[in-house]
Amino acid sequence: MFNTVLIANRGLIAANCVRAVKELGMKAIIAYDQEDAESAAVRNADAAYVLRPTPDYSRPYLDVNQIVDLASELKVDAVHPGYGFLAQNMEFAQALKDRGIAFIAPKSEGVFDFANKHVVKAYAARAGLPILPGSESFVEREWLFRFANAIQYPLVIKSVYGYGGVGMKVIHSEEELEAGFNEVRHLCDRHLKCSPDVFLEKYLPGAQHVEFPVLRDAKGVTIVLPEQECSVQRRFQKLVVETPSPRLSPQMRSRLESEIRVLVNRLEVFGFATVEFLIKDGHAYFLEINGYIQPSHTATTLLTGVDLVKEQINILSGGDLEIDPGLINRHGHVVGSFIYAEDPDADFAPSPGVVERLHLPFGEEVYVQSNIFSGAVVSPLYDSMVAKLMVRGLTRKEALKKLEIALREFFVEGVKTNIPLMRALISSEEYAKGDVTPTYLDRPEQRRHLVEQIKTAQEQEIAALVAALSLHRDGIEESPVLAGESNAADISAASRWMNRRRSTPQV
Amino acid sequence: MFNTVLIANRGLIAANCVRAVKELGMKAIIAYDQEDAESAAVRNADAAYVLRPTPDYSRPYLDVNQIVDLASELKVDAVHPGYGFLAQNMEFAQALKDRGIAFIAPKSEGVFDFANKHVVKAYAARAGLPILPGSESFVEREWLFRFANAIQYPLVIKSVYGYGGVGMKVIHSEEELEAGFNEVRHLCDRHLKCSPDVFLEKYLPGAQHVEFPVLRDAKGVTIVLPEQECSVQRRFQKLVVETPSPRLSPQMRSRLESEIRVLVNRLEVFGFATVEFLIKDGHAYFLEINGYIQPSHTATTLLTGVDLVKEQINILSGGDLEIDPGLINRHGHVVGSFIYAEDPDADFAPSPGVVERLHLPFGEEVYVQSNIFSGAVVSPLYDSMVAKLMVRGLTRKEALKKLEIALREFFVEGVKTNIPLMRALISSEEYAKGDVTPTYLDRPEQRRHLVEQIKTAQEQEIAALVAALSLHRDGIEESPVLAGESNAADISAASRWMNRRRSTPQV
Amino acid sequence: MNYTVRSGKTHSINIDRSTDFSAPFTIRVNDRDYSVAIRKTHSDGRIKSLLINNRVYPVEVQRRGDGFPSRIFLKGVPFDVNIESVESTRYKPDQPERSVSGDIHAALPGQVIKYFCGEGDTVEAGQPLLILEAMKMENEILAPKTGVVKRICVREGIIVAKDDLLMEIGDPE
Amino acid sequence: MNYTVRSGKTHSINIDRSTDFSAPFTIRVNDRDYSVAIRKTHSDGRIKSLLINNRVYPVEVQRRGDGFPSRIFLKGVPFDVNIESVESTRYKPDQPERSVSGDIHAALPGQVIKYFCGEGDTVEAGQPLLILEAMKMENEILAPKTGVVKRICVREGIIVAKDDLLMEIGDPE
Repeated sequence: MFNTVLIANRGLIAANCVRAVKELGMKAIIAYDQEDAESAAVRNADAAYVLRPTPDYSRPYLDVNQIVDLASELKVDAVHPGYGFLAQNMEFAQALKDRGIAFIAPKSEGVFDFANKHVVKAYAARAGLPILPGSESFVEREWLFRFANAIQYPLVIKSVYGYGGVGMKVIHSEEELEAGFNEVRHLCDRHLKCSPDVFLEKYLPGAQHVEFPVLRDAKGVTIVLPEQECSVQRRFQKLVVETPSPRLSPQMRSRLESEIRVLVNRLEVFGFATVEFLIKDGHAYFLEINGYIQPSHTATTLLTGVDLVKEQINILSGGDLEIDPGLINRHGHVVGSFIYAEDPDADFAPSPGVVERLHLPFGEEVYVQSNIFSGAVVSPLYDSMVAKLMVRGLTRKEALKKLEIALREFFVEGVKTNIPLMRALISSEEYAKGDVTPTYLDRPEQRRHLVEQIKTAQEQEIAALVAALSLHRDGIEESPVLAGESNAADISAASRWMNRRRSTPQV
Repeated sequence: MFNTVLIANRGLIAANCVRAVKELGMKAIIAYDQEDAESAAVRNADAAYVLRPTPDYSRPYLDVNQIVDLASELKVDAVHPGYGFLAQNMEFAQALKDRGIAFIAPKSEGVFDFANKHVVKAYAARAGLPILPGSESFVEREWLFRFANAIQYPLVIKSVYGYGGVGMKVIHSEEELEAGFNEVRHLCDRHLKCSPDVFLEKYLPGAQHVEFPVLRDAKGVTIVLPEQECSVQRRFQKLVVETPSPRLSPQMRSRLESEIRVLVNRLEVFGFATVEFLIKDGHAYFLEINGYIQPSHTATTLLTGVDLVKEQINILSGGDLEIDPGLINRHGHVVGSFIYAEDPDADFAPSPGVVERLHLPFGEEVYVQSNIFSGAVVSPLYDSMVAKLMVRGLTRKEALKKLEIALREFFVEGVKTNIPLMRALISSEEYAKGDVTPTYLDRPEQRRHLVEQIKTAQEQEIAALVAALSLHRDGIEESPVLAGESNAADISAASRWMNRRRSTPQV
Repeated sequence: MNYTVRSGKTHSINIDRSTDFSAPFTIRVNDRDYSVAIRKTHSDGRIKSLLINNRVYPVEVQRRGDGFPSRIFLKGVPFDVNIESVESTRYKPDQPERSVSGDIHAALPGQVIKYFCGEGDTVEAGQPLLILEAMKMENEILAPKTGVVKRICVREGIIVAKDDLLMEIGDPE
Repeated sequence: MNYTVRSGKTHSINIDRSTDFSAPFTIRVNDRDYSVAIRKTHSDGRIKSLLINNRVYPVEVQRRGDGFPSRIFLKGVPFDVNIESVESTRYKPDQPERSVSGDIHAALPGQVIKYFCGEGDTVEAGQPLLILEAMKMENEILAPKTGVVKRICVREGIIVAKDDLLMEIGDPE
């Protein structure tokens, strides 16, 4: 077992790692950016060390040298990278190894470079798993058009080390190809801090996205846990998670489970991993293996009772996977929604700021993880996820209703959130039927249409009443626009924030 | 099904009822005391009506006439009384019945006066369940000594309609008898608003307290859910709940389950009820049936996935009990702690006030229900429970460790709480062994001893450091004591708040 | 006072001039009366939470450039509103002249990562001026008009608040 | 400055007179150095949260009548402390004379349910004066000394805050 673990991450995952490390009787140390000084992870850690700002203003959680030096200096036994940031960074993994510090990420006897999506995909193909057509990995621009012509559109350009929805770009036609390639390479350099290698893969519009968490200890004891349906996304990040998947047949589930067992045994995976599939028209394609604990794993934990964060650390510290399969629950249904401080009406533009009031929903079978509180500052510098809201029901129908009511109770003032959109989505007929695919919320009209559905005629009247009352009583406020000038007006609605987008103050 | 339900209660239970009613597609109306205007139940209800103060300064939630009049005026179909207050009040039940309004409480074809502990106990005895020796019920003082002599000490004086730890008094010797009798009768009059009938029962020191929730619909379909171990109490109110009980053998569990089935079938119970037993030296005694949803039921819900609040309302509104037994989980282990705004160092004196800062624990398998928030006022007029903290583990050992860490993370500033005591209790060897009985925390020295156990030598040094630093830097604050006068000093520590206690400003 | 407000449909709303807002009051919307009470206000007196027909509504009012409410949030849910007419004219502001400002404000909080121009440079409308980074995303700010960079107000690496002035572009020389 | 503080055992604590509390500093306890930084203070400047050996400690200081710290809460856990000696005497307050006050203050918030006496009544030490009710419990307040009820300050039914003056008892006539 480890004595001391350094957690090099932030937000909910860092707080969850701090807990898990302490539950295992080890000492939890957190390395943090000053922006996160008020976070739960810093509050609850056994010791907290602030990271210096970096010279290029990139996030300190990506600063390999600084974190490795701190880990050495503090003589920790292991580093937990959480997800994102350095979780799949080979340079970081190697630097820790050189100093004799364990890296809490899955290992494979079969593949050294386990985080490389392209290498693992090739391995899966050799193990007999169906895969989507794709190219070799490459760096030079000259291969781009050649491979794209062979695969044909639509296709995806993927960084071999991408994660968290960053480092992927869907290309619909040749015109978009070069710009997409440059964008992915920029992201590798700036946000992923990884090598510029990419590969191309056939894009499957409307496919369902399903993931299976897997634990496998040093002795080869393996547990494949119930799958997560992650088919509602924005910018490849999950908005909703369900377990079990409402669209997976028992036959398909058991086939995928045995394929997973074949694969992880061949690769001799040691630790925790998530095996992802795309499913369309009854065909399942192996997509990738991720080696980190994702936000959606809380759904599997709530369904089964297995604390994946803790088990991950336990087995990678040399512990046995001692879970009695008889204690794992596989009944009932869990649905969860991720709450982001963002404005879905303005292309999901981030909405950082101060949380003025916060009322978290609570109640029977309503479960929340939140790192905001009244007075908390949502930093503009980081991912905008502020909470996970999960509910459990005996049936899917019960769970959806619970989530809908919980979303009505969830109140945040001071920053905009996706709560109304999530409420509208969950209560929609399309969602209830299970007809939703990862691009469902891409179109602004679709999002607007969904939110309109939840407004009653009476609420429209009340909104009109409040508008009139507010003008009547509060009068006209001083305009934020300078006399005779207009570009500050509605600028936030006009400004589009995408992975990389251009915007101009509206004239 | 009902269209509209009036909830006549406050706090967590009222909020849970509002949710459940809305989940069932009914309209939830809350009747509230002005003190509770900022509560979750008021915020989330479809409509909220404030109750007038009562002429005798008793709580408006006990004002039968006012609540019945409001229910009539609003033409609601049913009233949910929550627990405590009017949940078992026969006058209230009758007044609602007279107006054709349903009362969400269990009914029995066998016993009209189902809330009467003494009547139900006699019924259980006739159904063959073992009971503790006790007296007839009586009102006149003259019977008191006669019955007490027959039963012998220690014994308990119980109001036939008591609940929530109020209306019971343990009597160790004849000297205490008359004062105890008067106290129970005063409580019937002032706090329970019920008839003064009492009965005596043999007191079983060190017995274990176990409760089984039971659902039974109009057609007689019955589900007996896993038991709750409620053996840690203060003033007969639960501080900790576990499910399943760590001390119940599978044989005993299945025997009690069949006894419960016999009893509820004989009584033809319709609705939701909790059947309580005392267990000592391998013998189980039927104690009572309660007809309300208790705070501890959240533990059973977390274990099994069955939302008891919702099922209760569903079956009493005429719905069928449609739960598929295959979906009910009975594996794993849940432990929960009730968090009170009170000072265990001062005889559990209530500690009302403004919550200045609040950080709720969160994490994998950590579940919180809380009706406080940053800026919330904990009213001095009501029960001091401010949160329920539940955790689930695959094993009891895992669950206890999770709860201990969660209690370390739970931070409240502005009011004192029992959090440090709960943390000390849960991490103690005695608790891990399951050696704790309802009187375990009665002795102040025991509580103090427990809390001392969790302090490390280093923390003692740090406390000393903080004391010196605070004197050095912040200096001496203006004394709250007027010059030459002393009785304000330490008055709060000296003042003892019990069900009824005398205190004098210390001289 | 009569208001005509579009929110979905068009609604006719009457608020009595002599209404005492410190006690519960009634507002007529179309043919229906709503009972209204102000539960909470912000420190500057603006409405924060209302009780309408005995239901609690936390409200937030977003206003246009001319100060008229444009969007109402009822418990976080946004409703687009447009006050189409007011019986009295005392609320009618002058229409501001629409000319293009050269002041570049931060549309949202973020960190200034890089400038593509310096003070004194001539820039053309549409040309990238700087990159603002927030929450894993980059926002490339383009010049709103052709002109000369008069002033760069914030250094690279600085974290700015919403509406902070980042740079000024003057008229071309 | 040297402090001797009992908290469990007796500890010897040294705080340098010239310490700058705005930056991290060191305090020696017995033979060990602790690195300390003040993270947060209350609006009146008192310590609210500290970083000690890189660990966050929300702290609350409870003081005795003479202003000396008597109890330290470290993240809510109470530690009894007693400052047994201070090298300098500047903190030594005069011992207040101990006489019995006739002012009855509310020990905790609650509602005044009933008085057992009226203004002008003579009461004896130990006699019940009033009932204060809080959180389902009743507190019967007894007279701290024999005397005459000079004033009843709060009506029955009123909800009082901690330390509110409820009544005054003057010396016997």
